[in-house]
Amino acid sequence: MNRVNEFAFKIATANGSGSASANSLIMQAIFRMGVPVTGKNVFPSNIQGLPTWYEIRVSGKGYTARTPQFDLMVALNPATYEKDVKEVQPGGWLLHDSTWPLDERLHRSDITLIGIPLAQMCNDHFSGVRERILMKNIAYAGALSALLGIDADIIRTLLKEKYGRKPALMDSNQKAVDLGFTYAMSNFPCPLPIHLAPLDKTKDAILIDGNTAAALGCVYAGATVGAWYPITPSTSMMEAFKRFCLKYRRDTESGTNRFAILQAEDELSAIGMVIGANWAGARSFTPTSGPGISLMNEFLGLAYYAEIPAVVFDVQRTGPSTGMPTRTQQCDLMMCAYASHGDTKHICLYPSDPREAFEFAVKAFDLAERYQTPVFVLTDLDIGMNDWMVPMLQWDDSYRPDRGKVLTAEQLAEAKAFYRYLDVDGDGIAARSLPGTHPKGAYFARGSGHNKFGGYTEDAEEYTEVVDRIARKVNGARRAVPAPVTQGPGNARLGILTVGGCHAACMEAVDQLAAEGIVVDYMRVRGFPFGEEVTAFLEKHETVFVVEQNRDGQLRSLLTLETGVPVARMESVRYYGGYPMSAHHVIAGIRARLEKVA
Amino acid sequence: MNRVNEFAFKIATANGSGSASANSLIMQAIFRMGVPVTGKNVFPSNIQGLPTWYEIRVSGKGYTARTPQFDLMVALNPATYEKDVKEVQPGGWLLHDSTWPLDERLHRSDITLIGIPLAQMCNDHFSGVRERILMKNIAYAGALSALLGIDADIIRTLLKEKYGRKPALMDSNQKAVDLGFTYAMSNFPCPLPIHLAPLDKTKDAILIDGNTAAALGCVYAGATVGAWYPITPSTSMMEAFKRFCLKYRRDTESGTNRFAILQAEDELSAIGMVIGANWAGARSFTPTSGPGISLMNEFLGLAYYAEIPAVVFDVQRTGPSTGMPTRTQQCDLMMCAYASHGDTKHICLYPSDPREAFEFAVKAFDLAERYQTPVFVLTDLDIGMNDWMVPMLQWDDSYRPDRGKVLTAEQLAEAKAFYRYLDVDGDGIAARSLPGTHPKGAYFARGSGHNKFGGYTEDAEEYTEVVDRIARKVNGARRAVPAPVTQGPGNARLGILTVGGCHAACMEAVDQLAAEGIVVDYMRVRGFPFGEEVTAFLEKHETVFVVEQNRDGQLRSLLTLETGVPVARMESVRYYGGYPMSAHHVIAGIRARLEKVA
Amino acid sequence: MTYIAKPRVHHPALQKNEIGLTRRDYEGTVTTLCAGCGHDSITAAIIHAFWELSIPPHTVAKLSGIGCSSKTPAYFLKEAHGFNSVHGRMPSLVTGANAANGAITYIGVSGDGDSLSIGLGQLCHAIRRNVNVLYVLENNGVYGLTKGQFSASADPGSLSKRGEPNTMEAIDGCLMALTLGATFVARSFSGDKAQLVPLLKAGLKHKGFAFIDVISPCVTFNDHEGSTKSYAYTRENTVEVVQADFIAPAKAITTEYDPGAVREVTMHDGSTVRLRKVADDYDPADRDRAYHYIRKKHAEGEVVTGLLYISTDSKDMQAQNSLGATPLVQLPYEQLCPGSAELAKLQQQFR
Amino acid sequence: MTYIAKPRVHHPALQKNEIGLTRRDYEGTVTTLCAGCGHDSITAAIIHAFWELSIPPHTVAKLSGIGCSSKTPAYFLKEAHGFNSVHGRMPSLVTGANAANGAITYIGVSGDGDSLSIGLGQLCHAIRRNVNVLYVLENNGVYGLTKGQFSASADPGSLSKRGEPNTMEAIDGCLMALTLGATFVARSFSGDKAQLVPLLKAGLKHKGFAFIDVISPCVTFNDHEGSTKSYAYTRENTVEVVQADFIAPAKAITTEYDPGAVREVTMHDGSTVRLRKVADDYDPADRDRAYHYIRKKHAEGEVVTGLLYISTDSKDMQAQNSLGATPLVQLPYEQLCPGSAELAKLQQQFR
Ligand SMILES: Cc1ncc(C[n+]2csc(CCOP(=O)(O)OP(=O)(O)O)c2C)c(N)n1
Ligand SMILES: Cc1ncc(C[n+]2csc(CCOP(=O)(O)OP(=O)(O)O)c2C)c(N)n1
Ligand code: SF4
Ligand code: SF4
Ligand SMILES: [Mg+2]
Ligand SMILES: [Mg+2]
Repeated sequence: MNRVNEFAFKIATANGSGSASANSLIMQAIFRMGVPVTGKNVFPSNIQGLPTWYEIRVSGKGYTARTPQFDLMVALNPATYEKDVKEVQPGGWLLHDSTWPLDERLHRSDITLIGIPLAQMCNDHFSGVRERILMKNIAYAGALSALLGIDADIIRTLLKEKYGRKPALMDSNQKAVDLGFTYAMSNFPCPLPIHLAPLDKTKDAILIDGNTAAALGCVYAGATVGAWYPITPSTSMMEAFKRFCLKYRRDTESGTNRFAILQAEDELSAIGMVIGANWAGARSFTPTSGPGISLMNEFLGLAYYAEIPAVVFDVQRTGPSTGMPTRTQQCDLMMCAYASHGDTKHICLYPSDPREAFEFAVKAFDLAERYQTPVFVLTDLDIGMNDWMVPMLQWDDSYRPDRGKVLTAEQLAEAKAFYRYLDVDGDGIAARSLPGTHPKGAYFARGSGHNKFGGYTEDAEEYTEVVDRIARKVNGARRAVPAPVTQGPGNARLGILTVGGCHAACMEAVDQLAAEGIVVDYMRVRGFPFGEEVTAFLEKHETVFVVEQNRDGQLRSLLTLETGVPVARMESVRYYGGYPMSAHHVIAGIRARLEKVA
Repeated sequence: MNRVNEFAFKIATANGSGSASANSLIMQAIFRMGVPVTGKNVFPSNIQGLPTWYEIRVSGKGYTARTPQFDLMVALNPATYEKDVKEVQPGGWLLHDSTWPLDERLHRSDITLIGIPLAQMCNDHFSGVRERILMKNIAYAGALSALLGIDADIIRTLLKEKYGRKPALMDSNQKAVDLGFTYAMSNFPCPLPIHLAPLDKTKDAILIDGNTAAALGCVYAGATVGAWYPITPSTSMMEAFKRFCLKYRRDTESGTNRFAILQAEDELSAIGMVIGANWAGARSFTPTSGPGISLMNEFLGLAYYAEIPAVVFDVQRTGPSTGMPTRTQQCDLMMCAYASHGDTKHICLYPSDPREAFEFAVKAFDLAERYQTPVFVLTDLDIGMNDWMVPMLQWDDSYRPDRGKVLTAEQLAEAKAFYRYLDVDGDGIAARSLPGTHPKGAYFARGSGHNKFGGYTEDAEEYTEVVDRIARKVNGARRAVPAPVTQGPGNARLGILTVGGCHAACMEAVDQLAAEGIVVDYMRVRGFPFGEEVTAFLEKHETVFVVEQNRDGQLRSLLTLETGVPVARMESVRYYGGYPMSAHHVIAGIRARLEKVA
Repeated sequence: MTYIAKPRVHHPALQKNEIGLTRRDYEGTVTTLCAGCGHDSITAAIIHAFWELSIPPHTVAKLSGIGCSSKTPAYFLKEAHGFNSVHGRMPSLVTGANAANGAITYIGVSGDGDSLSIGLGQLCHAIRRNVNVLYVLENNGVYGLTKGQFSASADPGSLSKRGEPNTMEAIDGCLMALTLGATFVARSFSGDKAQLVPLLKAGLKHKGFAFIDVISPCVTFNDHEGSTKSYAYTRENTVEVVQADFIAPAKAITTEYDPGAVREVTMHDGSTVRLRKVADDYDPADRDRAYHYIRKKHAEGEVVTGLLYISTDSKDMQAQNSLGATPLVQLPYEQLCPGSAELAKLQQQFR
Repeated sequence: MTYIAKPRVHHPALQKNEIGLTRRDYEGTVTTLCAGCGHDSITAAIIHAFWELSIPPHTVAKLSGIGCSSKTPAYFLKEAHGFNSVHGRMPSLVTGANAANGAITYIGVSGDGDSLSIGLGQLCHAIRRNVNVLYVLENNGVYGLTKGQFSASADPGSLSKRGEPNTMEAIDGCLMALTLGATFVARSFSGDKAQLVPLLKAGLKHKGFAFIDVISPCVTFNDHEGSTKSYAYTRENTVEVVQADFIAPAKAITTEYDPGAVREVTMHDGSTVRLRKVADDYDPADRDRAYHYIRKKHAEGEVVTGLLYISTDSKDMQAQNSLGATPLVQLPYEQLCPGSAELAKLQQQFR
């Protein structure tokens, strides 16, 4: 394999040590060189001191999935030396701080050691604990710049953009970069065989995380009320929403806001606020993660049955229970689809990357209001918190929110009578009215038994009529959720079906399989309830590999339940250790099954 | 059809009017005549004034399912006359209070009217509003005694048992009975063609509701801590538990209790108390209904992952959301099986009647402790709150609680080391220790990532090892849950598979189908995860009718997911209007499908 | 306190208010509560208060949790949007609705179980946020709808239907609200319409969270003072006999008395509550004094009623969130979406 | 208050207590909190208190919710059962455990987010039940673990990491507890071991709910007094530069001062908190006086510390439930099961 622009490296530090700036400096510089790059932040559920890693994959071919195979390890955390050194690919490199004598655990005959006296250099050139620690990080960035051929000018430019207004900081950062750069240059054969060469593959792209993109989607969708309770890995979404709102929705003259962000006391309250705001007519949403959804179950059933829109972002993390809050999984697929007691079913959207997170955020509000029901957008820690290279976000200025059937004061005034749950159009969707609009619009929303006129009932037929219509309504959304993405000849014997962030790994796996002569058709579902094309795909292929990130094969469960296709027709390929899915896992899973069959 | 000992009647009154005593007097008297009888209380979510009904079915053949076909209606509530009169079978009877002129809505040419001046009689013979209203109820019981041939001596005996110590009350009640009895005798041809004749089919039976029986099961299982938050239709279970505990577990001398009942501030707290108590080593449980389970989702995931026993009774009611709190459904099957975010799966037990509610309550504690995980006992409003005729409860005095693997102080003292999550025996079950036992028994229970030694982890392999074991453990319970009940030749083309309280209706339907020459095999599942015999049953039959009481076919969903048998092999027969399932619904459902197929 | 004037008395039911509506126009569907339930008296007072204030019914939103009390919004203002939600979580709904549309008059109705047991956290936090809503806690010391279990406001020592004593301290919603910095705290009695109506009106006009704890006897399960005698009587003579399903028709308890005075009110079960109405010269501007006064009178066996505390200069949630005069729901989409050009510009940051 | 004596000073770390254990025997695993976190100081005080009381570690159970504070039970008493549960719901777990086994010494550790936001309802109800537990609220005014959002104890006007002011009233856990009828209410400061250790000991010995609010500075996100200057400084010089992921190593704040005195303590961000220690002659037996005193001093900008209120004659949950000396978990099954004969007899009722 050509290693120029095709390699991966990993930086091991301690949490809270300030390495994030250095890591994103490196990422950004590579990106500016026009070379596709992905970064995965592997951090602990801790504020200071526990091990943290940053993984950078460079792929001129444009592969963005995580790879578990690292050519270079920057091992700066003694607590994880042993583990870290094991992860280097044979023939690879290990960069360590040679200020101290070499730790025994760093010995491996099949890799090359690169010792750089980072601490020593920084102690010599900087004063004060804080600066010394901080600059050590920037120094390793400088060294990597030399070793990997990252354009030094670009780094300089990036530092200027960042610290332009603070010359002193600019100077010390540049000095630290130079220290690392120069030391590497003079002591090692730079660049290494794994290195960068400028390309032009990033000019229409951006580096963005899914939480930021989803928050932007909420802004563009016209959402005005955000309610939340902090929980990793969703927290940064509301922080981004606030940032954007302060930028775009604040009338500085009058000092008034065209948004409200409510930090609730818990998730029960957050979803209550969202339902209340939507009932009152605002587009309102809440970002959360698994434990939050669990707590929202009761309220979600209310919104489903009383038919009130609500948009919930579930940035999934490793379950069950508190699980591993800083590791990724797709483990809430079942819970979101059927949340709450009683018979329920909810619309779900599954973005595969930050760009879709942006688009589906907008879509979610349209669907929630059109179908008057909760809509989930399921991302995960990997999509939500990591920086992904995606095509620039597009916006069509002709877009106007689909508010669904909301009666105006005029319509209500003209109407003979208004009955909240009457299916006038035969599509299962009854018109709603908003508080304060018109006396005739009044109705009494309730989660208890009601008939189609909105009256309280305990009558079997009246009750059944309404819940049957709601089932029809939600099932109807299968035609409105984003259609699956497909690829392949269409008539292959094998299929791969996946969801969300597994996309990148699957695409890479499809290419690798093709290289081995194994042709597969590919489908990625993007919405629930599933459309008919999903059933068709499953029925058409002898074997479909269902690729997902959870222990119990939840996507496969949903497929079985909703398409009727027997489980046996699906081969489950799962990885759920908490890292993002990689092509490696997909291929290994498929190979194991193919061998089993053969 | 012979109408002696085979008929049904219904009494329509207003809630809070005191008719319940009269209705149970009638039930009990029939039971004492040795004739199988069932009562269904159809009551509103209200305290006073809204319509309420009591349905009594008499079946010498022993059918206990609800029938929607009433031969006699006692229409005492003007608010529901219209509806009530419609429900009488052609050729049937309508008893009304002839104190007032006949309401027009009571006219129907194909039924016979029986007017009895109940109010008038009671006004004439009793004084005071309270007594007059109360005695009106007893008076209609007297009339029914004459009309249906209910043994007057038995009624007298029952009144004596009840009011023996209060002669005044005894007298007025007897007087009211006599008033109704005499009036009916002198004005109508008594008994009607539908009437009772003594049998000897109830001598080894009792009349009991499922909540009482389940509470008794908890007492016999040795449960000591009950935590709860009131919710219909589960409330009476804790009330019964308290009653029994005060009777059996109170040391009157010292004034101390051998139980603790904690009325929590909500269901989140109730399940927390249960988990806390079980963690500390007590058998502890909570009764609730759908909304409660929704609220317990987060805590249930904790118990699953930290492996703490917990017993939850879900007395299901009509969902979604608040739904119809006083109507029955089996609509939490899916939620209980997979409650909480992340990958989870829970042991569920499905009693079909109060007797099994008693037995499975005991079983639930054994399984919860053996598997160190939450166990659900799913009954419903019909089983929980209605009086069922069931064989007398049996108890084997040699029973001792299966505490599972709990290490004693001695075992801990001897052990080299204790690791909470280490699968020493290879059965997926690690030994636990209780607080206060021994210094070596200490471990740190947590819902966050942990390794098999009980240490905190964010490591993929360590995490995976534990969750995989837990999956194995819970799946292993398929061999320990109560085996399905089966009936039929075993080689029929058609099968009926059902769960819980549908049993009675299905058994009746099986007989009716047999009478039409349609032979079916029958299976009722009693526990989840399903054992292999369930898969075998599904695979063996050309078509299996899955009979259940919810809109979305949740039992069928569980069957598909867990056995892999395609949905298409199962025909769904559902009724979910809120009344208990009747043979009528089962037959109609099956017939519709058979015709569709034919 | 200028807006708490005594209600004008002797309105014929069809008299019109300033916007030409009669009291009938402020009614809802027919109650399904027990005859004599205190909650129905509160409903009547609410109807009266809205009518007197001439608030157009459709500009009101009425929300509740679950319970007998929470059913009552169906019984007033049929032209207002209503929301009978889930148990104990109405405060969050009203908070969200308020953020979305501050131009609506919000009234929340709850019970002591709904507010002080399952809903305690949400209530406290809505108070803390100073959400602009009139919050009426219909306090009967029991869970009415689930048939008489103790709620968190049940007095220690009071007896349940079955004769078991409550062993725990009662939560006093007013003391709680004062401690949390509530900006309007009042207590009244369902049967004292003369006091209740003006308090409701004041609460509706208050900009912020107006908390009114209304003692509201439950005909059926009430045992407010725990007078053993009366309960024992009931148990002996009624409960056992009719298997507890007979609810004797009763009359709502009413009372009228003067500010500053004490009135002993007899509950349906024969027990009594001693109400003390704050005197005309009571100054509701001192939070600490109010707290102290309630505690002191409580120790003397009296329940203080009246407007206990009010702060008129505090910011409500709308103001704290810098929301403008136009409610969020009325902002045109154009004012919310930054547009494609801005998106392109913004994305330069992400390169 | 005889059991709140000043701790004996100058113990060498390996000195043995009455049951022959050293302080080391009361330690747990190594902390993973930020260097200088107040919570670690509290951990040290807890270790000290248990050691001084010579409580066998394995007879203790330590429970917590979720948060930095809630991690700390791992750092003390490794021989005690621990339970790091879910966010805000530890009070119910400890309640259940306590009912099951009252022979264990329970300590619950929580944070202000855990206790006053998501967990407010459970905390209030556990107080009301008077569950026998020492409840330590490690109060830093922020959500540490989720990186610095305001908690419900954040002072109004204080600034967030991003410089936005908190607009809401702070919930004062001690006032809340007093209002709810708590039987033991104290406040202390993480850095004041001389005060904290005896308070913890008193709380452990108290039969009932012992609530201790411990102000515990968060090195990383703390902004207790909201001194704009210090935060502006931090923002300019640190946060932007390192994208907020650099946590400067810091020292824990300690202070020692005399009863009755006031001490100004400087927090990590440069802001200050004025602590007032109750005087030796302060009488903690008067609930209303305690409430009043806290409020008064608060108005003067002071945070009162010390044992604020104690009631020694109230019944804890065990007593209220008439539980005997033998814990429920130790009752032999034979004492719990009525047996088959009784079942047969009972069933005569069901005929
Ligand atoms: C989650 C949930 N738990 C329990 C219930 C059952 N429930 C309905 S009303 C009620 C108590 C109502 O008491 P309160 O709020 O005091 O109202 P009241 O009926 O006394 O007016 C309860 C526990 C429910 N509806 N939802
Ligand atoms: C249900 C749920 N929601 C949110 C979270 C995320 N979360 C973890 S800790 C925490 C706040 C902790 O704050 P506090 O209790 O004050 O503890 P501190 O870290 O400040 O000591 C939050 C919101 C969670 N774990 N569970
Ligand atoms: S039960 Fe009590 S609270 Fe409910 S309606 Fe009847 S009197 Fe009112
Ligand atoms: S973030 Fe704050 S509370 Fe958490 S460990 Fe660090 S200093 Fe302590
Ligand atoms: Mg109540
Ligand atoms: Mg905190």
